Amino acid sequence: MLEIATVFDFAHDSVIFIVGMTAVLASLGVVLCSSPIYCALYLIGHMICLALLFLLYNAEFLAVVQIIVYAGAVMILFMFIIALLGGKKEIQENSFHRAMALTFVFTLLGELYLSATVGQTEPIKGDIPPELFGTAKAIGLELFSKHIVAFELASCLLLVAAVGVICLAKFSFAPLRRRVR
Amino acid sequence: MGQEFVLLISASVFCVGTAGFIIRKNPLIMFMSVELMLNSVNFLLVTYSSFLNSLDGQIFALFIMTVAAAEVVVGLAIILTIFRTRQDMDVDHIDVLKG
Amino acid sequence: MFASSWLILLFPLLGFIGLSWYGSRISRNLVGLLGSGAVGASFFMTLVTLSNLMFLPPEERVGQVQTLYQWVSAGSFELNLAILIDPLSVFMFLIVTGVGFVIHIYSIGYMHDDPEYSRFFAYLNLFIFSMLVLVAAADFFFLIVGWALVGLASYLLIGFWREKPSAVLAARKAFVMNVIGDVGMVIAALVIFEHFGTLNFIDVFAAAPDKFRPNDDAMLLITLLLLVGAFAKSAQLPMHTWLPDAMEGPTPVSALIHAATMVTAGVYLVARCHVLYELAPVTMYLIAGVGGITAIFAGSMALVQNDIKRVIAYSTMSQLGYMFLAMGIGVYSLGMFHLMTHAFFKALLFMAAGSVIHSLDGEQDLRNMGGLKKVMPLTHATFLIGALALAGFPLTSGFFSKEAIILSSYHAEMGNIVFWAIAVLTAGMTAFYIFRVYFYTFSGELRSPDAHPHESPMIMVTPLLVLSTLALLGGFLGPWVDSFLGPVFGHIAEHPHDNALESIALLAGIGGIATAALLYMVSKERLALFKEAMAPVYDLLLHKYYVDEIYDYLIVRPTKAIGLFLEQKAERDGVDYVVDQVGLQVREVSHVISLWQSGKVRTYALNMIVGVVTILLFVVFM
Amino acid sequence: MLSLIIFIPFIAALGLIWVSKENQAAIKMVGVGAAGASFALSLWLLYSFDAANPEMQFVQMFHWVPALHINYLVGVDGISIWMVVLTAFLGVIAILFSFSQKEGLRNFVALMLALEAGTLGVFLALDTILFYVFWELMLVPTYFLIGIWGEGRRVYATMKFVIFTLVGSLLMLVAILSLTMVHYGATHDVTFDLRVLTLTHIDPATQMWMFLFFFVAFAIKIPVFPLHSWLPHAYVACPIPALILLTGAMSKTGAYGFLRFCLPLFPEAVESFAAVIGLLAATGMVYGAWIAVAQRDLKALVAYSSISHLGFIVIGIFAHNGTGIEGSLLQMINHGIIASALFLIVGFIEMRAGTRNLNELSGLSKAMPVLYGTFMLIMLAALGLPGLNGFVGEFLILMGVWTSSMFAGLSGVFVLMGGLSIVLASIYMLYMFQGSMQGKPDQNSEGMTDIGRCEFKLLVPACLLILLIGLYPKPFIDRVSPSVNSLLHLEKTVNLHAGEESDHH
Repeated sequence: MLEIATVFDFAHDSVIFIVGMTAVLASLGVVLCSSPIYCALYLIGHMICLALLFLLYNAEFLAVVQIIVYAGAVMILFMFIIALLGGKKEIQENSFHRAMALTFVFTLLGELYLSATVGQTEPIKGDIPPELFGTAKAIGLELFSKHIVAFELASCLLLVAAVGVICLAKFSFAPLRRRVR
Repeated sequence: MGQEFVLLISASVFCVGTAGFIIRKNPLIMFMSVELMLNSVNFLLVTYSSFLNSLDGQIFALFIMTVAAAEVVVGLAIILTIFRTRQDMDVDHIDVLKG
Repeated sequence: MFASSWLILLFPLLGFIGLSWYGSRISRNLVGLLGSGAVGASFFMTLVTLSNLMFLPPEERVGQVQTLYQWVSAGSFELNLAILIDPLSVFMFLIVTGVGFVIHIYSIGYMHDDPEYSRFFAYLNLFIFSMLVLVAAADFFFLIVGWALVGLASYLLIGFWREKPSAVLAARKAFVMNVIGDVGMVIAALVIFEHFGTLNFIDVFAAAPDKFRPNDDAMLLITLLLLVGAFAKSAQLPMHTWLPDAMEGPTPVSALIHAATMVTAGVYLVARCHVLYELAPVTMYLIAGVGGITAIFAGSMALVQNDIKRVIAYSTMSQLGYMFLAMGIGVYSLGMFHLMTHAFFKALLFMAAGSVIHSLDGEQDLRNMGGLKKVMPLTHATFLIGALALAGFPLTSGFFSKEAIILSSYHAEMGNIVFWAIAVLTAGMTAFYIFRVYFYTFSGELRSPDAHPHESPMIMVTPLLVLSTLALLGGFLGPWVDSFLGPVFGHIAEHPHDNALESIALLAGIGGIATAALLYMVSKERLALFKEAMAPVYDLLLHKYYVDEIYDYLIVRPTKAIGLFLEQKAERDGVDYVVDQVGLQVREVSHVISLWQSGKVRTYALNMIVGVVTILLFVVFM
Repeated sequence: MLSLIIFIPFIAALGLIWVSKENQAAIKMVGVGAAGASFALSLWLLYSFDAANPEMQFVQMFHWVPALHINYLVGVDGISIWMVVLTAFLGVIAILFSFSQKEGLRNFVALMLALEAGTLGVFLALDTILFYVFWELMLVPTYFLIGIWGEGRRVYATMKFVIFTLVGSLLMLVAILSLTMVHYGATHDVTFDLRVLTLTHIDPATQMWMFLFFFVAFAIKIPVFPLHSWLPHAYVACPIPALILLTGAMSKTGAYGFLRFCLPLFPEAVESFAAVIGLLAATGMVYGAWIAVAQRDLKALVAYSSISHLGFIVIGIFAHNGTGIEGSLLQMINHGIIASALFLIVGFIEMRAGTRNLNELSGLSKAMPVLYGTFMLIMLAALGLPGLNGFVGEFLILMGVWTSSMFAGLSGVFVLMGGLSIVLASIYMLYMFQGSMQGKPDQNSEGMTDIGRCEFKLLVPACLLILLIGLYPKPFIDRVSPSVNSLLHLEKTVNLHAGEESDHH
């Protein structure tokens, strides 16, 4: 049993490792591809990887939401827009800006790594029974009791967003004249 | 896998998203980069929620997703409007707020 | 005992206030009556004061101070509103109110047709009031008040015809010149206060001899500063230019300014402050010198002027030169005596000239006159008396006073041969130019055909007659003046006798008259020849030595130019420019900073990342 | 009572919001009523004021911000009493004259009342923070008055004025706060009460910069020579009713600040800077006068003449002796009366002739004999004719300067410069007077009418005061003297180390 557990742990860990690395690679793909359509596809891949990871970390409900909302709704929206605007490849120039950006991003990465290895913070142990953890029921209970105000606010936000989008879409804008300074 | 690994993955994705946001000029891709960054944070929240056996992280992630969805919808509508008025997909050309 | 002396000042003041408020609402006759009556009443009160004073023994006559109320007390500076009654001030009261009264009467006739009759009388009363304040003041402060009020009144009267540009200019010139003098006086008062801690005449004069030795710096400073005021008011070199221009006012004004009031203020000041001046012999020499030079300088200009009033104006300057000469050599009572006789005959001359001008409908150019002897017998007679007195013809008033000064200029302690020579030369000139005017005006034929001269009305002639009597006989008052003023000056001036010098001076006067007669009566050709020969000198004199032009270039224009320069360069291109530049530079810098705001989202993002990284660097490594 | 004087105009200004814009009669009633009530109270204040008492009188105190010991603290002494009366007086005149304003009368009157209230507050406040608040409160109405109702380059003028003043007052705020800190360092006691702070001995080095900060703030407000750049623009742009308060009352707040803050708080600094400040003030006197000679615009001419006259006031204050300071205080009253009357006259002329340019004006005396007479009196007072009020002040100031020990041997120079500026004053005043009033009347003066009875009544009080102060200045000076004396002989009782010593015991 012990060995099986170890093997299972090892398999579990390796799956997490592989999926995690895939997620990182997919994200790299998003940034490095020049054509928006590929970027979008890589992003979908990345989202799915994350959903898997969520599953692996006992968050079934969120994994499902991730797939439905992100990989589904949001990315479909992206696809629509790309289809509407045409997936033109962009030309990369402005190397100074790029170099600056990369320098600082790598520094940021280094700093984040450093802070990641600082050590464990004091754990806050929750009181959720393990069998309930991450299920829709648990989240629902939590959401509708403790976070009810925030929940309602979020729904307001979505409503406002919907109205806003309708406004933006409905009124046609005359082409702006470039302001000459 | 321990916390270090999770943190590394999350940090890497976050930085890649940041780099993408700064380097790319296509507003769509910049948006995707923002999604990457949000996702990396979401990931961290979910994993730590599991480590700490507390659902707060997941709830937080859920809200982030909600907000992100709203943000993407409005953002894309704005991008669409800008494209309709300017016929141009390069964010560098949109500098009306220049000082 | 002397409380009623306040009335001397009060009457003209009431006249001024009443006439300026109600003048336009009451009849002309009443205006004239009130205006003259105020001064007349003042003259009467002066006589009362004089009799009161005469009842006192001589040594008690000085230093009668009448205080009305405490005027101010600020810090260590305290001052009462007070008047000083002593022989000197009463003497001046007599001249001011007496001659002023006569001039007022004369003005009733002279200004009869002027639309602003009441305003004129209001100003005249103000003038008399100011002059009375000046001479009544018991301290330097109110002396300055009167000093400046006289300047104001002269400004108002010279510019009386306010729609005439030249009158406006002349008035401004007089006023500014007087303000310069005022400032000198103010500073003098400050110095006096610094050294004596008071401004009262009596205290200052009492303390001065103990506190200072002759020619101490402070004494020189005080006397010189006072002298600035005196010279400005009495039109001595180099501050004389306003006086001839003051002829722009109506003729009674000229008479008042020149004879009785304003110009004598400088002489009065020196007489009043003689204690200080005696402690500053250097200043005394300066006064005598400037007086002498002014006398000859003004006399020479008078030789060639063609405006009847201008000739007399320059003669005033010249006679004032005599008075200052007398002051400078320390014979104060002689100076005051000449001041008095001069007041008589100069007022007479001006008013007679005014009578001529009046009858010729405003004509002032000598060359257009002539032959008035027959038409205006009374005016002619009085003018002749005035001219003789001015020329120093024996037994007229001018003879006594002028001869005495000329003699003293050699014989007095501080006199010398140079002063004497100047005085004699000037006496000759004086006789010449006044008789030139006389001959031009009264003898020969009338040169302007369309004029209809006529004798002036009685109201104008009567004052002439009164004054001519005084001008003729005033000389015999000399000894009385000496003894009356004696207590003030501490000694009675002695009249030296020197037959040789006296006869030379007399000859100079008669010679002048004779020359004038020779040139202007007998032979016109000789005159033309003479003019030809002296052309450059003639030009120089006619243009008044170009002093006006020199002042214009040296002072007036630079003042305006500096004003403009300061406005354009210092203000607009200097201070304003610097301030605006500071503002503009701030704006420029902020513009440069604002370029950082490229408007590009990616740049902003990069900046944000840079910021985050930097902060994290601190967090991680610190 | 002091609070009533301040807040009646202020409340009326707020109350005007509820009055209809069309209801002219009500607007006028409220405006005059409030200003008049304030003035009447100030007269009563003057009547019940104890002239012999050098201390603050009628002191009122409420806790305002108790946590920081900031109090609403007002009081009046000999230095401020005349300023209060003057401000309330000018407030009435200015509001009466502002009825000639065609547009936006309601807001105009409301802002004028607010300006008056702010100025009165500055003169009465004894708490440094309260002083600062009123100081800034003056600025706001002025900003709108010039910016909205102004003429010419009004936006430029307003910006310049506001920025200048703000720079100064922010420096002052720093100094106010550090003053309290110094006092706290000495006694461990937080207070903004000026009467207490005055007693604190401040380290000379600290005094220097604190003095400079205060000085700059006040010098801008007056203004002193190199900082005057805002004045000509603001004055020329400012509508005349506001100008009356601006020049008559507000410019005095700076001089008042010198007396209330600089002199008692920083005696050592005053001693070391007096000569420099004297030089600046004397330069300003000559400079302003000389520029005024070159002006053709009547308003600008009076504006520059103000710079010159204010220079007199400053130099008198820093002469630091009784004569000089009392002369300056008297001159502050004089200048308030004379300059505002001159501006009124400029306003009358402009209303009739339609221009202020001397080149286009001539011979108005024929059409307006009454204005001619009053103008002459005021002009003579302005050029310092002895016997009128201007001279009394100038004479006392010059005497103070001459006998002052503060100017390091430059007294004589300053007096000479003062004399020069008096001579120049006579020149520009005559330019102004003769240029507009005398000379040949031209065509456009044909149909002009003289000033009416109401307008004349606005000038009468000024004329009467000119004569009264000129002939009998003693009652004015007597109320001032005790306070000035106590100001000059102030003893610093709170030493820097007093607090520490008390800790030991």
